[in-house]
Amino acid sequence: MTKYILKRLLISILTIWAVATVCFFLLRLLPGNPFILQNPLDMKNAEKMMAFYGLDKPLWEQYVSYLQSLLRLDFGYSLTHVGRSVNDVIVQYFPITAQLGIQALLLGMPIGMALGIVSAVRRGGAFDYGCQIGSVVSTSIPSFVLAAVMQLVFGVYLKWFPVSQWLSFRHTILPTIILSLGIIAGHCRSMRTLMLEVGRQDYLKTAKSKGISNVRIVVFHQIRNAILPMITGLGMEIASLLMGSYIIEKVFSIPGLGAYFVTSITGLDYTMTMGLVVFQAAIVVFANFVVDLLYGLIDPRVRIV
Amino acid sequence: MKKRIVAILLALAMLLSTVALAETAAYPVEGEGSLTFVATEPNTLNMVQASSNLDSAVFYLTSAMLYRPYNGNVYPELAAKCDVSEDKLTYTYTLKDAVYSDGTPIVAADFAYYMIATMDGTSAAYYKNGTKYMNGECTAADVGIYAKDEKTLVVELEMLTADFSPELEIYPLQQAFVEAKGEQLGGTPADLMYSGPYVLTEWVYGSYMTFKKNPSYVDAAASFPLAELRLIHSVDESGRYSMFTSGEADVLTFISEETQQMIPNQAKQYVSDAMQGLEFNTTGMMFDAAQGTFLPRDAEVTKVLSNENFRKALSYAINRELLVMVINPSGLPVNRLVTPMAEGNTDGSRFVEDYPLTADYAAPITGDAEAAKAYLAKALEELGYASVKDLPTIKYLCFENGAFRLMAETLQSEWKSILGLECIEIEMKPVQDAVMSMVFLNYDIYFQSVSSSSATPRSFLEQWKTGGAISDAMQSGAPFGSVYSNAEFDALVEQAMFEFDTAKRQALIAQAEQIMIEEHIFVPILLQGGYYAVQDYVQGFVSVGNQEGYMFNHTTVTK
Amino acid sequence: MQQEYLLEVEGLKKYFPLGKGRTLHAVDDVSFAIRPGETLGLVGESGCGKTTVGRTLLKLYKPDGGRIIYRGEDITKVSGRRQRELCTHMQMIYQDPYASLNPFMTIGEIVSEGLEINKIGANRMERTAMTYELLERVGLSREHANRFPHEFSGGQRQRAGIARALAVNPEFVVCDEAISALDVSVQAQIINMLMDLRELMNLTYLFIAHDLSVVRYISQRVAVMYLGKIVEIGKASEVYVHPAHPYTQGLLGAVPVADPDFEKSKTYQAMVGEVTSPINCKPGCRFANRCPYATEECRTVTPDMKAVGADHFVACHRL
Amino acid sequence: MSEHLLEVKNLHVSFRNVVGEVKAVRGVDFYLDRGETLGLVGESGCGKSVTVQTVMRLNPEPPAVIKQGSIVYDGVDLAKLDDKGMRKYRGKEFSMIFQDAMTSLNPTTRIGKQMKEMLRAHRDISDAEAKKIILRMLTMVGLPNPETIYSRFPHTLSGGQRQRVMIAMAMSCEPSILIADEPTTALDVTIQAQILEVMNKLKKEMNTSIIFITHNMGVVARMADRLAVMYAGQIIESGTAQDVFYRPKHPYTWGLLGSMPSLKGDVPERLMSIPGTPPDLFDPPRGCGFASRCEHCMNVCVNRVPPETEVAPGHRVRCWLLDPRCKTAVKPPIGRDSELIPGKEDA
Amino acid sequence: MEEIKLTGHPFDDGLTDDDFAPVPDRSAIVDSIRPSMRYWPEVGRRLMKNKVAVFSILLLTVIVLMAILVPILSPYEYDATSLMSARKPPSWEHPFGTDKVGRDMFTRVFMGTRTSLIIGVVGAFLPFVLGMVIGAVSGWFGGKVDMIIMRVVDIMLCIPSMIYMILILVVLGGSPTSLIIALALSGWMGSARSFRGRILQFRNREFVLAATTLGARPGRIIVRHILPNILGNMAVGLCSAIPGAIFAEAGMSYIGLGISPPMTSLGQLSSDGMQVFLTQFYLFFFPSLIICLIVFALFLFGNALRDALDPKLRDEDYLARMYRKTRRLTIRNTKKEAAANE
Repeated sequence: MTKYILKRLLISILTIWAVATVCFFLLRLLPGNPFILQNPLDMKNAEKMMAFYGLDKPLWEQYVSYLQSLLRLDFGYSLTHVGRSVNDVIVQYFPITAQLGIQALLLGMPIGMALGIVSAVRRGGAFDYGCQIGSVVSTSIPSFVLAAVMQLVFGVYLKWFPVSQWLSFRHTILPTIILSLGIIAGHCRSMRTLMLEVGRQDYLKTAKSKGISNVRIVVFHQIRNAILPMITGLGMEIASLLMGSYIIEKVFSIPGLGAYFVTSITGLDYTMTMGLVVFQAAIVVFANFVVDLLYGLIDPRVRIV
Repeated sequence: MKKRIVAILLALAMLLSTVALAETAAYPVEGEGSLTFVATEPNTLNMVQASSNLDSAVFYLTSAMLYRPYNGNVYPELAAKCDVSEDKLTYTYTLKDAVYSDGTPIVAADFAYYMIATMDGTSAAYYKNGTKYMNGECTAADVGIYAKDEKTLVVELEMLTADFSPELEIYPLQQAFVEAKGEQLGGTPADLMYSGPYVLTEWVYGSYMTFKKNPSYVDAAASFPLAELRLIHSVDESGRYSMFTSGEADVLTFISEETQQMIPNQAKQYVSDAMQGLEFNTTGMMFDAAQGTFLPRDAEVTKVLSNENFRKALSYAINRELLVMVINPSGLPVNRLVTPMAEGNTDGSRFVEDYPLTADYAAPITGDAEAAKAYLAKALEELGYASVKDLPTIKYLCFENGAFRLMAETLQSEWKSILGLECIEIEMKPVQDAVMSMVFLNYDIYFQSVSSSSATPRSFLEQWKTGGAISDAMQSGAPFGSVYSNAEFDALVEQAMFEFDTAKRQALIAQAEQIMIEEHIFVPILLQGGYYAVQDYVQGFVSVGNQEGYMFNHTTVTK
Repeated sequence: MQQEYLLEVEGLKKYFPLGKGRTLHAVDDVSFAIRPGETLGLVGESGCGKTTVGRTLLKLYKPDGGRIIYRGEDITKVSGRRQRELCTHMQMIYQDPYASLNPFMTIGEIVSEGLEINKIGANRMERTAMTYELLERVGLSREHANRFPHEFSGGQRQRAGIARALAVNPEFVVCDEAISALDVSVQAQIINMLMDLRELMNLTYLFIAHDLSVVRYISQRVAVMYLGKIVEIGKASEVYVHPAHPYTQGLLGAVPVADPDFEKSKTYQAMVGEVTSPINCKPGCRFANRCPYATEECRTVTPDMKAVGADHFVACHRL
Repeated sequence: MSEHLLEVKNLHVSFRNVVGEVKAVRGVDFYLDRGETLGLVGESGCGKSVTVQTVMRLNPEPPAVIKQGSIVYDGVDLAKLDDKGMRKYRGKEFSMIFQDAMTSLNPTTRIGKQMKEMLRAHRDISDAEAKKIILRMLTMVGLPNPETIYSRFPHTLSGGQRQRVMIAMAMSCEPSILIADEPTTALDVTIQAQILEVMNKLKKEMNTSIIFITHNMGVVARMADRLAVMYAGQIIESGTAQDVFYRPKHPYTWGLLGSMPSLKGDVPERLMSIPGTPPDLFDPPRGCGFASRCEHCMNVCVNRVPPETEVAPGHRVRCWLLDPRCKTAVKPPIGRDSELIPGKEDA
Repeated sequence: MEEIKLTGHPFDDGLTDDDFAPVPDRSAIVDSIRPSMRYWPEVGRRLMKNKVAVFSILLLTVIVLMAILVPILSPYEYDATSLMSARKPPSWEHPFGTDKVGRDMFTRVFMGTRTSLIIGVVGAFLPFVLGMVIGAVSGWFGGKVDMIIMRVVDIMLCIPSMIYMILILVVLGGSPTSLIIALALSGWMGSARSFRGRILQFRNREFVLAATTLGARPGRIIVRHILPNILGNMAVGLCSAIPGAIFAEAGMSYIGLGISPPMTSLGQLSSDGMQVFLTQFYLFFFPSLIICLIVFALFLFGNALRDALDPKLRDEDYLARMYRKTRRLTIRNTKKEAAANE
């Protein structure tokens, strides 16, 4: 077991290193200078700042020093938000985005699966078509429309929930609901297809021939086998949720990582972008690793040698 | 069975750990006399690197000043008195007794250090061997800014200019503190010294900042009555509107024109001194940063742009009044370089009243289609084109900002309908790239936004002097000299610099302005304005747009 | 000089690496030879490697050892143009009628693909004519040509598969369980057709199957395989009447015969135990753990082939 | 009232689909006595699996519809019961084993748990007791180490072991009828022999009767006391093993036996093959299903469904050749001691 | 030899002697064979029968037609501003009203639809094809080649696609074609991975082995044999990729790299409309409505196509519905009977 974990760890580190390298050089290719915006008419100021951050040194030297700081897990200081270290930003923002993402997952996944199961058991019925239409509608409405409309309806007119910011739990309810809509739609659809697929297997017929009740057949045999493949998709889903949804964070002015991703790329904030990309790569790799571990433990057929 | 339980616990632990961490976010303290206002949070509070005016808005609250501006005029704060030498070259300020929030006294050296640390190209020229220091020829000690003793600050000028105003709006900055903090200066509330009316107690990036009244502020009793201020960071228009209508926010420092229509009676307008207009690249060259050399641009396009009549045709075709009313009603249409807010000869009068424009050389505010067509015909004739169709394609450089893109599209379509010009093409670039292209002259037409510094119109015109900030932005001795150079214009601006008599100086400025307007090098269109919203129960809030900042000097809340 | 054998296989080996030091010994040192026009039956239980032998001969799998000699030429390492020429001499008929035909091509296209690839026939017209003639030869009709596989029964699809194989006019055909997936009545039709075709185009078959009675009917010589090795090979009449190897005896005893009185009276002791795992096999006879007569020698030394009669060889220490 | 354990009379089952109806079973009659093994033989698509699965009502009803007929077991007509009613019988009175043991066991649950589930459904006994019964059953089917098998997962067992587990599970509630749907088709010959042996041993020890479905005539010869040959949804010939193997009277049975190359005896010069393919039961032929493939086909065979004639006690054949009015005399080509079927000489 | 024939049934079934005459020619008795069905026309027939599919196809054709005709027939140019008639609500003259600078929104929305559709369709199709080629190479050759390609895919998936987009767009300039190339180069990883999986699935199928033994080269096998089997349900994936491309373009225009003005796209129009959706709701409503209709129609068409390709799914829905109906009937009957015979 430990040999497997060591091997996976090595691969993860290699992947993260590769991602960091590719991203480092890709960013440098983008035209423009991170400091030009501060004082457009004064080129001297831009050169002074470049020197201050050591960006005028040859690229190779910068890369090596960046790798060394990467080993110390220090992502350096942000270029646009002077004085603020990328590590602080991640430590400050990531829990909020993660909380939103995971709350949406905890809300969306069970409901999505439940809807999927019921619409598979009562397939072809009104409920089944209702779910399908619902998932179609919720995926075709762009999220910034949904967010703004719900903010107005529930926040301003009905005053059920506070409209913005991220202070108490009540503040998190509205954004979590919106983010979970997409998750519900996705899980409902995939769960339904999986349930129908398992429905055609022979061991369901054996179960029926054993004379056990229909409910027990569905729960113990059908759902148990249908849920397993859902776990494989979980890894990537958690990773993308943890990186935050830019639009919902913008509308509800939630201090999450989502917004930082976009502004740091457009603002050519090299250190911030690199920090976020490497951090995301680490999360993706970690999530996949945990999911594989879980899958090995839960599904007997997958042997972890 | 055991193995499976372990797996599920592992997964749950991973989820719970992140949720618990976030729960510790602090709760706001509901204090009597508190005010919540929505604005965009500053990039940094590092005074040395402070870049955008958003940052200076916060310094207005957290830091004491030698002279503090309020609602249009300036009053002394830490400056007890100011003695001026006969030759008006040396100014000696004696400071009042004041302390930082942690008790250390504010000394003259702090002010001196601040002025030297934040000195840039233009401001250095005023002070003795300031430019030499900037070019590295002498050390900071030789610069004419030094603290004689704890309470007296001495400022020596290189030469006497009419523009220099002794009421310096500068902050104290302790050298030892800056060196100790290094890169972290201004990063978090702990990396700042507070001498102003408020202390920044809490800053949750991207969410909110809390300021508490600073008891040790020099005249805490007389001003800034509010006990607590909360700045909420929000960039989303519908989000801001929802906060205002649901009562979560008392003041919105910036709202869009649409939101203004929704809450007309709470909305207030301000006109900033950011002048926006068209700039033409008549140099025929552009700078290639990769090789560090200058490359020629399309000669035919340069010939067309250098033709004065063509530029006039474009300017006269624009109905500025209608354009501003439609695109940015908070703005002020202008057709001249000195802003209406600039003071005239006598105290009460305005410059624009004392020196009115004569119709023959400036485009009327409402635009003049016939004159535009006439100028265009003359230009075609001079350039030898049979018809409008043969003109080469001219690139209008623009970047993604709602109003800027709309302005580009409207100008293009107006020129097409009025003058029949099909050759103007809009070239979109991301913000960074666009600004770089402007600096490296990689454009034909650019919608420039320049601070018109209404208080001193001369310094605005000075930027177009040969070698001035805009003419020679590159300061790299380009082969073409500078973007615009007119000997007569230079002489007038130079002379105005040393003319102390207001009436004479204003006359010189008017003449210089007329020359520039006639040549249509910079075609002014509007002064950018803006709206901000204040709840009814808030009195005495003054905001001059996000330029100078939010003046809570005498703001009270009666809920 | 007329070669005595059409195809000779000496010490053929094929291992499948399963990672972590585990290799599957699918085919382990198999040798046999087939005379032109003769049919060799290859029987054995599932997992004994008979299909792998068939596929390795046609280079679907790269052989890991041993030599394949076709008409005297060593074609083990041959590839590229020469291998494509060999395709017109050696062909294969597949097991599953539903999976061996491309559902998106009509029967005509499937059969004529061999002609197209190897450029047999001057132009399209000639090729279509040859396709019709082939379809008739395998008992399908001309208008079946533009129909899709899903419109045919199992038997008809297998006929199409055979027509495809015979399109390139091969000499040697490997029938990989060609009739195992069919019903008994349809099986008889296909077997009769295969025997007619053998006479008509004097084909040489390597008939791979796990149904011993069908192999006895169609093949002249029979080889019995167990866990990647040939344990007994010889004339069909010899092997079926006097089986020498204990495994063959057990196998023949286990096959049920359609005669109730005989079956019910048969006092047959079913072979005990299960097939051992073909992974990382150790030397020694692989049937040792199930063989009633196994001795210590059987468990350590791999038995080699010994002649027990005219053209009848057995790999067992007991004889 | 009837002395048979299970009696199926005139059973019609058809499968409804979007386009229409496939009449899979078109009037099947058979009976099963206690302690007897009935073989049900036929090629694929002849309706044998549908028949037995309908006895246990395993197929969901809307596609499968019992048009007519009755399935009488112990005086109760199972065709009329609804799903809840049938549940008492499934597992307790009847139990079933399937062809591909690999997919018939739930891959994510241990063997023991799957077997315990069945026991707990029919008897309220404690876990320990259930485990004892299960271990006893596992040893009865000849699995060497029942304790480890109990806690292992299905994918770790070989084909033969999995089939033994299926048998052990099926017999754990001592059902009176065991239905085996092609239990050994997917297994190798040697393993098949072992499984058949186990089934016979259990039949004797637990005095259950078996309905054995297969398409392999050799297997049915070994197992079945009585057998019925099915073709195109009907039983065309039924009787004792000796009747059908040695004195077959139906042309299809001749073809079936003739086209099987056998290990014993000399190699026939050419296999007897039946031309053509079985009819599509989407719209079945009016008369006898085998008409289009039968050499002795008469007009009546095309138009009228042949009735069942009792050729010998228990030996019934559904064919017009046996009708007294049939003119032609036919010499059955197959069958050890089959005689000439005399035709009515033309006047 | 006693008489074999047993009387077992009465003779009154009205049969005559000639009934027992042998059938003249046996080839005449041919059982009914179902009509021959070609695969693709069959899929088409099933698609047409499905009401949902027809509705979605109709909706798409209407939108496409409007996108082509409206800008041509409309009296107003899509980029002509008329400052006098700014901010007009929807009226007969301007069905969708006019925007801030007086441009007719009806023309602009359908001009925007045109660009969005072109970018959507081509922007989804190019990565699909690129992914197909790369997936085919890595799926077919396997071994080291496959491992390297898959590692590259993993790494590129980790890096936000926005970086590639900006890089490519800035290098190639802001024209729609470069936007499409950017979408292709940053979006191919997903379809590459799914194609590789599909090809691995088919690689050991018997008809592919048969083609190899016939001497066919890998290229021919992939094109002639594997692709026709895969393209069916990969097309379903394509339907859901188109909305992705439309939204990607809207995202890119948000940071200044989208369609260069004065041309516009639905994404741009609806995000501009969002700024003013409190006062001029129609500016935002119509472009977003069209986007939703396009996504909605594509999704329905994707589902219908999946059902048409594999009718088993839809038949089973129909049967399950019947199952519940009959169960309800039987339960009601048994209750009635129980009530009756009490």
